[in-house]
Amino acid sequence: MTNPTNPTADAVHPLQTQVELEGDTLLINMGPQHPSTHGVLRIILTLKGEEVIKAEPVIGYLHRGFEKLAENLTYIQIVPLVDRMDYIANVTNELAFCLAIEKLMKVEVPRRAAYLRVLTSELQRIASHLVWLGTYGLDLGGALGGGTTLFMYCFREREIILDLFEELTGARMMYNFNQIGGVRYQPPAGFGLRVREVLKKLDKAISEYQDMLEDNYVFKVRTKDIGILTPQLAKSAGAEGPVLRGSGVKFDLRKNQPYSGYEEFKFDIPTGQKGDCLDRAKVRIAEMKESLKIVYQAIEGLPEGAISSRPSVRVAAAVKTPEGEVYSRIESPRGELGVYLVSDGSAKPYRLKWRAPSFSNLSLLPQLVAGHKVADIMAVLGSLDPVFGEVDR
Amino acid sequence: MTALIFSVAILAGVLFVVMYLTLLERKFAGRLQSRIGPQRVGWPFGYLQPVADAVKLLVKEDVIPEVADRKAFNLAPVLVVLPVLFVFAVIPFGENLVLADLNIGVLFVLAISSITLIGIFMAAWGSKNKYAVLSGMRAVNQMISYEVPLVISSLVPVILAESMNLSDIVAFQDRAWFVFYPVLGQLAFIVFMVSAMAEANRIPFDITEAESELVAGFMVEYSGMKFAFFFLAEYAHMLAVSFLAVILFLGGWQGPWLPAGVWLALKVFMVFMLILWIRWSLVRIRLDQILALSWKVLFPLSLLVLLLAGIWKMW
Amino acid sequence: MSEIVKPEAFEKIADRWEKFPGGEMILTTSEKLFSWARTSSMWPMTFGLACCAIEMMATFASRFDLDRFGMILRGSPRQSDLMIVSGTVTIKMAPRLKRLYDQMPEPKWVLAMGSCAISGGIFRNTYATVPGVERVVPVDVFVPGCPPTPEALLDGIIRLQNVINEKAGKK
Amino acid sequence: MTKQELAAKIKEKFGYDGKVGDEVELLVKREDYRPLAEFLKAEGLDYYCFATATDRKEKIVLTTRIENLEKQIAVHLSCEVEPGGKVRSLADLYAGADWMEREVFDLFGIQFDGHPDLKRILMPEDYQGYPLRKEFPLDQPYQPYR
Repeated sequence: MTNPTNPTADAVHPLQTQVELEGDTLLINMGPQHPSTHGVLRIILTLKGEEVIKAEPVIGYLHRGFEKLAENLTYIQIVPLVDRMDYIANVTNELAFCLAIEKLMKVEVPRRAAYLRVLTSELQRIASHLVWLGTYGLDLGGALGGGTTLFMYCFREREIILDLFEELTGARMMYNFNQIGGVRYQPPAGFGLRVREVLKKLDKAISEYQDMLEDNYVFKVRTKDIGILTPQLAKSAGAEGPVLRGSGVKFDLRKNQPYSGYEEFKFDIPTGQKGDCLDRAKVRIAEMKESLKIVYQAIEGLPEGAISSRPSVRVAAAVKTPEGEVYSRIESPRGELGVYLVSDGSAKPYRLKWRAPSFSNLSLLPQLVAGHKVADIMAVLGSLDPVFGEVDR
Repeated sequence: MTALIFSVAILAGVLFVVMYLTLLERKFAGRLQSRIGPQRVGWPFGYLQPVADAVKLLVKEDVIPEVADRKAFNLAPVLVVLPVLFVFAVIPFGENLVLADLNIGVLFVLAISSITLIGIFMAAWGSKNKYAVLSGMRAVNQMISYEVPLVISSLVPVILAESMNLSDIVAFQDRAWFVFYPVLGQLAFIVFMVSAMAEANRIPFDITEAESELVAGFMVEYSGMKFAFFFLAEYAHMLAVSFLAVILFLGGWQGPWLPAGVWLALKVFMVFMLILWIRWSLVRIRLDQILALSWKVLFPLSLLVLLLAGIWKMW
Repeated sequence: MSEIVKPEAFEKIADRWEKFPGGEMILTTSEKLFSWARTSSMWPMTFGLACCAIEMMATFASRFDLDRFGMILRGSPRQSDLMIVSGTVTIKMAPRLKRLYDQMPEPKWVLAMGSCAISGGIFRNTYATVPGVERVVPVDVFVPGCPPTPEALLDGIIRLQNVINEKAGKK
Repeated sequence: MTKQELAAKIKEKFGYDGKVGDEVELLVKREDYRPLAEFLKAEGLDYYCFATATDRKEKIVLTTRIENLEKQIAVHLSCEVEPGGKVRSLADLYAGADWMEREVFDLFGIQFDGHPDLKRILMPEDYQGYPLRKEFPLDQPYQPYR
């Protein structure tokens, strides 16, 4: 029986019968298909007029069974599969997975490969924050309004970065660039020049967005004091990255637990004060400028030498890891991306837990949204920047 | 007999212009966003795009949800489009080129244009959809609270020109346009424009048709020709608002060198582009902020402007 | 211009192109006119599932602008006539997809974008994915790729327009 | 306070000697799982990283990682549960535990008593079976779509 009052809801939701709706509360279903839920998230809202009493996110609409599939694939086959998890910051997924195996097998990575990994993951961070900025404009301004202008500008900048990736790895989104022991491709001739050119363009564009957003009265009115997140709540929910730094905690895995050569780069960590949507937005934009600095240092000091300590993937026999457990993590654009690997000595992982930052960030949504207006749900959801490939795995 | 022909001409002219305003908006938005607007449909610059949209919406299946309240659902688009077209009956396009030279012109325009609110709420209530009902509530809130500053700020030209007849107001402005009156003119123009944009549900006030929250607002259940009526009404309302702004504040067809008709068209085009420019560069604000803006800022401002007009008149 | 260049759009519509002193006249069947109108103003529904949704957004963005084809993104299924299934359809999402497809008014088409939508792709044999959106809704055009580049999606859309025109008995 | 001191404190308080590598790994009995978590929270480890389980054929090992970010102390607290067994939930200690434990229940079938709202999070509500168990085949028919 279709739900008479709302076409995009499913059959009469069991919740509807239990909750006796007294008077003016309205149970609305912001369904899996919604212009600005960043993918397939369904929120069951209990509204009192415009005010949200309770928001219950329902996830799992993109659960593809990654961890079960990974248990049946060899380590080499998992690297391309891992690209599809956080499909906005692809190369950071590969990096997290390869670092875990290298930590388990105690494999040394040549400095040139470490530098290339830092270069690509920082470029990917800029591209990912640009996608966040664009869709944040869409959340606040709607698909046929001012928000689209911001979306178009951000995607225009992102296309330049994708051209760089296409040159380096041959693909626009799914790179398969890292392998266990290093990276797979040498940068083509003249790559450094083009990167410097892009950096100049990006620097101008990002400072343009900074003025466009932070002095824009309407944007500030929509994001100031909305969804205030205390550091204690953020830590106890496991939210790390721009969400935690927005609340004033100065913690960044690239600085506190450096991996893949990050200790050789000089950059600082922007933090917010109050932890509202505006602070998180400011932190992300400032982070983009920091990443530009890192990419510049990486391309300047790119050492010569081999790019992988193991033979290329096409040649290698099955990679066998020693028995044991390992947990390694990196700073993905959304937070702490961890891989908990249990191996039984064979060529396939015994158990692979993909610790997704968006999963923990999204679990904060009910606490942040209660009491706000309907329009603020989009502002808060946009500021948490969930990606559903990695939330549902 | 000439009135009949004139009214048919106005109707056809307005519908034709409104169709090509959609193309103008999409091309303008494209240029603003460093992309090309509709292009492939009529090759060089997409001039057949509105025709294609209209024909497609005409032949689209017209879905009426079986749960919907049929009478309200079907009547709503009519009640949204007609009042806006009535407004054009009163607007003077030239020296004595006006269909109905009412001496209560401004009152008629303001009264008719508030009927669209009834149409919008009927659409929201008729389609029995929670998103639509929520958006209908918002529409009622917003449009009623912006009716007040709109009416008061459009009283200023009436006081200055001592007549409600639109042609007299334009005639009175041949010496100096109302907008150039020292403080009074600019303030009244700003209040009028902001509240008129809120009436026409344009960004940053388009919370009734808020894509990111309410999917498509009160139009969520409409498809095919009924949806085309809403689409049409929105642009016609913007055109009516531009015409009104030009006549009340920018001196209608008065202008030094060019002939009258060209001046009118040029001014209306400029005001329309202003509305488009605001739409494609600002983000939407929340309902409670919109209401606060109306009651706490625009309403006192319009009272002040009324006072200034009175003082100016006494001199 | 020396000779009136017949705009390309007229080719698609016009059966016969009559010239008489003082103007031209186009004779065409209503079916061709309607199918030309449908193809040149196809409004897709925002329905991004996974990675292909990002490529679809890139196609809507400035470089590969879909607005050139007259496509506006509509939020509600009622006003859209093209559903681009971009991403993996999982068993939890399939009933929603079927409901959305049923809510779209009649002349509607489905474009399966990406190998996940075509055949379940890289996640084909897991317990939670529907191996191909063909099992849920009838599909008109398949665009292969993981994810297909924006150019491939544009080619898919042009191919869909040709399919619609062919059904209308032109060409 | 470093990892070694924390391991020593746990040793004399609960009697488990944790293996101190990158993080302190503890394998505890089921009834000590909750008190140890409360003890760690009191010690200042307020960052709840994740909770997962590993199916070791005859028993399932539930692992939770709790950390103190500034002092870089991490603890892998794991306990053994027979399939379908019950464990005391940490949802009232840590906000992140709510969803993580729902996922472990959804994919492994471990019950968490004291959990505010224990139901499936990733799979459809009416799904039978626990996918990440070893004996659960990868390709599983699910009418009418597979």
